[in-house]
Amino acid sequence: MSENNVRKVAINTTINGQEMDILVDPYVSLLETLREVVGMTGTKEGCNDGNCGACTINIDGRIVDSCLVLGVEAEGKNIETVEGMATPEGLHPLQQAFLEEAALQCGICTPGFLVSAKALLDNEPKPSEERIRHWLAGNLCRCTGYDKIVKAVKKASD
Amino acid sequence: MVSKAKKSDYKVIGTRPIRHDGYDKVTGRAQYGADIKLPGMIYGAVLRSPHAHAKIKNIDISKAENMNGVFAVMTAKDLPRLTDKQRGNSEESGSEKHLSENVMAFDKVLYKGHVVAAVSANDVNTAREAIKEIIVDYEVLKPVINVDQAMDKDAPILHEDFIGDHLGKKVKNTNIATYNRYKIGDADDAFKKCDLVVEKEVELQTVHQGYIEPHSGTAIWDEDDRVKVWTSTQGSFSNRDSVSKVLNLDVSRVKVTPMEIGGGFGGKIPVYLEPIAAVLSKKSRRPVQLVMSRTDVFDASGPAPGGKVIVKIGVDKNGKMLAGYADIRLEAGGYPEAFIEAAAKCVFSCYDIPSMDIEAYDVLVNKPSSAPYRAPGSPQVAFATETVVDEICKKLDMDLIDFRLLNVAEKGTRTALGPKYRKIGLKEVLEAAKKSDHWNSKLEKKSVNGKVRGRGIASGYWFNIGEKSAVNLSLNMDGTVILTEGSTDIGGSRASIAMQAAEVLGINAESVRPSVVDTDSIGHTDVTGGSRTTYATGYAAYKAAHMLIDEITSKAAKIWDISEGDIIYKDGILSSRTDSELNMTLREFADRNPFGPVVSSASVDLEEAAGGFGTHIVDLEIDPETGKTDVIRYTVLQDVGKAIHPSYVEGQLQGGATQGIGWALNEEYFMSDDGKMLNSSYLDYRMPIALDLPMIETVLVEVPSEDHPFGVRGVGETPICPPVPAISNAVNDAIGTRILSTPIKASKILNTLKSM
Amino acid sequence: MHPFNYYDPSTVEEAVEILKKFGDRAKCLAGGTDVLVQTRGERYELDAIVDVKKIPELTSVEWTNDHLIIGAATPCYVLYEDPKVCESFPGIIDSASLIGGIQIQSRASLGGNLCNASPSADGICSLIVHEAECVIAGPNGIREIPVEDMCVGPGRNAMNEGEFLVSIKLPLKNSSFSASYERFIPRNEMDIAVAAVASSVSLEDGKIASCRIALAAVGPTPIFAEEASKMLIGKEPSEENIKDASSKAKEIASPISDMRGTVEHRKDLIEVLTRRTLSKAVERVGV
Amino acid sequence: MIKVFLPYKTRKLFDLPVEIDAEGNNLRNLIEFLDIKYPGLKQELVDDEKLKPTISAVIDGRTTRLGLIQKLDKVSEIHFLPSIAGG
Repeated sequence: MSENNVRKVAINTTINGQEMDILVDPYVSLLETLREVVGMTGTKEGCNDGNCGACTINIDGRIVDSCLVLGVEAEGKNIETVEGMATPEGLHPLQQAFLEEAALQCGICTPGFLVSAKALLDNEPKPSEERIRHWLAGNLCRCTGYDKIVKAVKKASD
Repeated sequence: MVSKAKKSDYKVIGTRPIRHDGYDKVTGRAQYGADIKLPGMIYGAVLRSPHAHAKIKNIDISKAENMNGVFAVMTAKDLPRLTDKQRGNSEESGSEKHLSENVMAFDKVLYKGHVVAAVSANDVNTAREAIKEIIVDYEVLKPVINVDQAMDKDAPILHEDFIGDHLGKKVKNTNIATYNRYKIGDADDAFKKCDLVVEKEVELQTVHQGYIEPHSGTAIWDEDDRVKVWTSTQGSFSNRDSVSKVLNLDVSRVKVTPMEIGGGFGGKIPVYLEPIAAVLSKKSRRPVQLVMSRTDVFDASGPAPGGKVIVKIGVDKNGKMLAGYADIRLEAGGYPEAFIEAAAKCVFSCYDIPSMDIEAYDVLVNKPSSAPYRAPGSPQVAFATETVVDEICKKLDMDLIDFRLLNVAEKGTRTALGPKYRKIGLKEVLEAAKKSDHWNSKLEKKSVNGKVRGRGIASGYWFNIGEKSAVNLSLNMDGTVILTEGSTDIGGSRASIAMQAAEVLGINAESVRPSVVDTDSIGHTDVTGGSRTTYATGYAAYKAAHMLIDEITSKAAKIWDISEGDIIYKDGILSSRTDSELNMTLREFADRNPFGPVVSSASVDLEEAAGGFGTHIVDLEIDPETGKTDVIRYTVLQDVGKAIHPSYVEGQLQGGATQGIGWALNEEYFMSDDGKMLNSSYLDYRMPIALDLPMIETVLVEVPSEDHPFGVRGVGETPICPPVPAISNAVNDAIGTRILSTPIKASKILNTLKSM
Repeated sequence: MHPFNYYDPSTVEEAVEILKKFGDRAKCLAGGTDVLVQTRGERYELDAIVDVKKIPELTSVEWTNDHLIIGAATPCYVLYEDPKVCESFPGIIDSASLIGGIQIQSRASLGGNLCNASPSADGICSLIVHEAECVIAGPNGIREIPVEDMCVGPGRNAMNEGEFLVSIKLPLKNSSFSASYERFIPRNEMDIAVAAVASSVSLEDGKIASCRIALAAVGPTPIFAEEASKMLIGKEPSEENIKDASSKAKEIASPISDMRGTVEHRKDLIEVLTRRTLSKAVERVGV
Repeated sequence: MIKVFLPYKTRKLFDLPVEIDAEGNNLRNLIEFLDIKYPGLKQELVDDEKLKPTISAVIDGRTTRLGLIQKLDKVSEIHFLPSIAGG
């Protein structure tokens, strides 16, 4: 193991509309940065290798698995997480639809699904069932069989 | 979603209110196992065995102990040696010794991923770097990774000191932890009288529960030897019992606070990291948190037993079943308990067979110690039984549903283990299947794109256990009610329990506020498992609500200065039989009541209830050039007793079916010869994704249970039983041969097609 | 995981300097969908991660008179959301639109896919059948190599220490050319190819003038099935001819059995997928 | 008289028929009765004066939660079974 002097890096980023300066180890993921440095645990870790989508967040309008992004890459970026979906006026229509359609059971995958689905509806207000299933293919759910999740996204799009 | 429920006069039960905990879960506010962050908390990591079977000769922790940022290093030397005393009820079955050895290996590792040491450090990465500096000297042994290898007479033995129970005989040096047999009538003789006997053998690969939230454990060991645990568990009390046993403390010294639980399906009943976090905390004098990686979850938690099942059924010329025989061999993993009793109980559970003979083997193999997985043991045997049933129908040219109805189990039918069924609803389920749109819509055998199609049907069963639950209620000044309970909520049980209290109290679901509390704050409540929660904890809520009404009426009687007998309580309104002037709402009462807080507390310890039966219909499409299978239509029909919150009942049916579809088509532990799981990631352990499935149609058949005031039956586990045989039968319908080993993957289908 | 530092150079020269300094203890970061997983999985130990996304050429999509030049770190979605690229290179789009899921496609790049040199890579076969060139920068300046020479073994590419991939050059084709990529996976997304084939053809008066077939997940690297490709040149794109080329491709495939597939299944799949991709490519030319 | 069905393995050990008759006003006395008839049988079912955790007693189709103190009046059959739960 070679000696390697690793220093924390100061970055400036915007999370759910709030600009902040944070100090991160250059080797930690954005997921770990959000959960352990910023203290926002709404974004979940399911696999830490980009295969479950539980850690899905939105960076500059695109959804990504935050476990596959370095915290330092957040410099100058605009990040949205599940914590940013509801407003003082109330829940986002997707959040409301997930509740009404019982689209969650254990709920651990829900933040990832909501952030993914929001990015879909932001660009395609009326997606077909096939399109919804394709878009959500990167988000695993083990409880619901997806049926009620797909219905909730459809409902929110109507 | 068509609900076959009869019109009822319930006001709350059968409606679909928003679950009370839903808001926290759609906003990211809900705290799961790894979300708890305590002041001064440090992080742990564990060292896991790279070998599936080895003796531990020496562990050198000196280098790790002296690393910067490391607080403490532990090995099994830091745990008490426990006896092989058998433990509590069957969710926590097995010996205390095995419980503790599975948390951390003492002298021998029995599966790849078995924990041998642990480290606490100021951050996760430092802890992970430190475990690399622990040097373990192993004597590597040959592993056994399936029932055939393990039962071979020259097989390497996992536990030299273990004594197996073979029909009550104590046997040493065996990998067969238990061999048991169940007999009803004289099967040998009955088979002789049969006009047709069909026998099939199926093989199943190990599968995993696959919950998205990895296991975690966070603990503080206080200076007064009290241990506080925060964890994601299906049972905070069983977790407390296990932690206290492993640490050899009185239960009263351990407090478990259940976090929200990110899926379990049975796999979050065992303890893995909690006792380690506690010991590391004691040594570090800091709160310690450990979280598994996804690979750890596959390598060292769960799984569900693979194995082999032979089923033989004999019928007369009219198709009436006369005899059944089963040989069940399931993998327990490194420590005993492959749920063979449950398997024996379920193998012929859907049918009325006068003579049954069942042999069952609980077999130790070098795989992680198996945990319950949704109806443990039942899907494995349903695969064999429903394959045989399908084959008999083909041979007798009988309708697949009519044949099942001819032999259907119902009230009074004697079960394989002896007792007779109370009221059950399989007959009603099969009749609903016969009437269903799916069964009555013709399936075109060939599709435009040259794919071949097939339809399959299968039934399955799971019982629902009762056991202990406690519920406390207290009336708020505003007339709403606080409900505290001990059942961790995996899929909406806060709602289904609160709704039962609301129904009794005649107020709406939102007016009852449920919370799941820690083990110091409620009476002992058994695990959220065995399809018991809505049944048993709901029953406690029902009782507590009636007791609360008694409290309310007696206090109201004093307020009005009339006798309790004169008071009518209905729909949250108090009135008097004699004086029509006297009326008050629950809110008014709560506001006026001068006689102290209105509270009630109820507990139950229920017997097992008559269980739930389901029948699934599946249409699938196979690409004959690649062997790829797609499910194109799927219907779940199940007797749900009484659906308290139909949306979450449907969700259980859809989710269970989907897990079964994954089990049938793609999921497996792909093992190397030296006992290592090669596909321990979500990339290669292929669980169904949204694009793999159609909508899952559900038909809720409601045959109320005799064992619950609202007729509730457990619904959670049954739905995983029929999918594997339903899909296997559909594959046979599509390509004309059976593939009797899971997963029924593309390569097997293509090979079969080529060999035809 | 061994701790590493993060560098984000803004020019090719800077990047080369850093990579030279750290040698095999540095790796480039584009989408990170492979390199971060492998670093965490301790396949290698790094002292430096070099984020190349801030170098303009690495994320640009540029049309010249005879080439489409795709920056090596350009995320997949940029390609499939660009109508002109979709129209001119449907075969490339086949690949770009099925690497991982939507989240992965926001980050993963064809360049990264190529450098990662996985035998089952979804992007490489398509690049091979488009006769793509790799533009590589290093201590000795810029050099170009054909894409089929880039992969030298499982996870091993042809670049030397201090070198990195700047861009991929796709020669522009006329309307008589088209291509197609298809893979077999057990699920319908989020899987690694059990076997995959890319095919390209150009047609001149009803005959196949040029053809390239490339195979994935059936050898230590993606394979340019040259013999199978040659068989079709000068021939009509008839079913029999395509069938012959497909069985040739099956012969060329030399897979192993592993958790993702068996030798037999993979060979069978290559034959089917070669037939399907060739037919699709011909259909796309539209004669 | 109450019909008692013991687990197959217990029957094998004591060489008993499928059903045996026994009596007792509660489960404890019934097991004592059996132990006198078939010495040693008690230790198959009882562990320090409690029904073994691995055994459940099903009385006319209902699993008792009371163990040895379970009263037995107008009972026709009792099955002793391995106790099981689920996931």
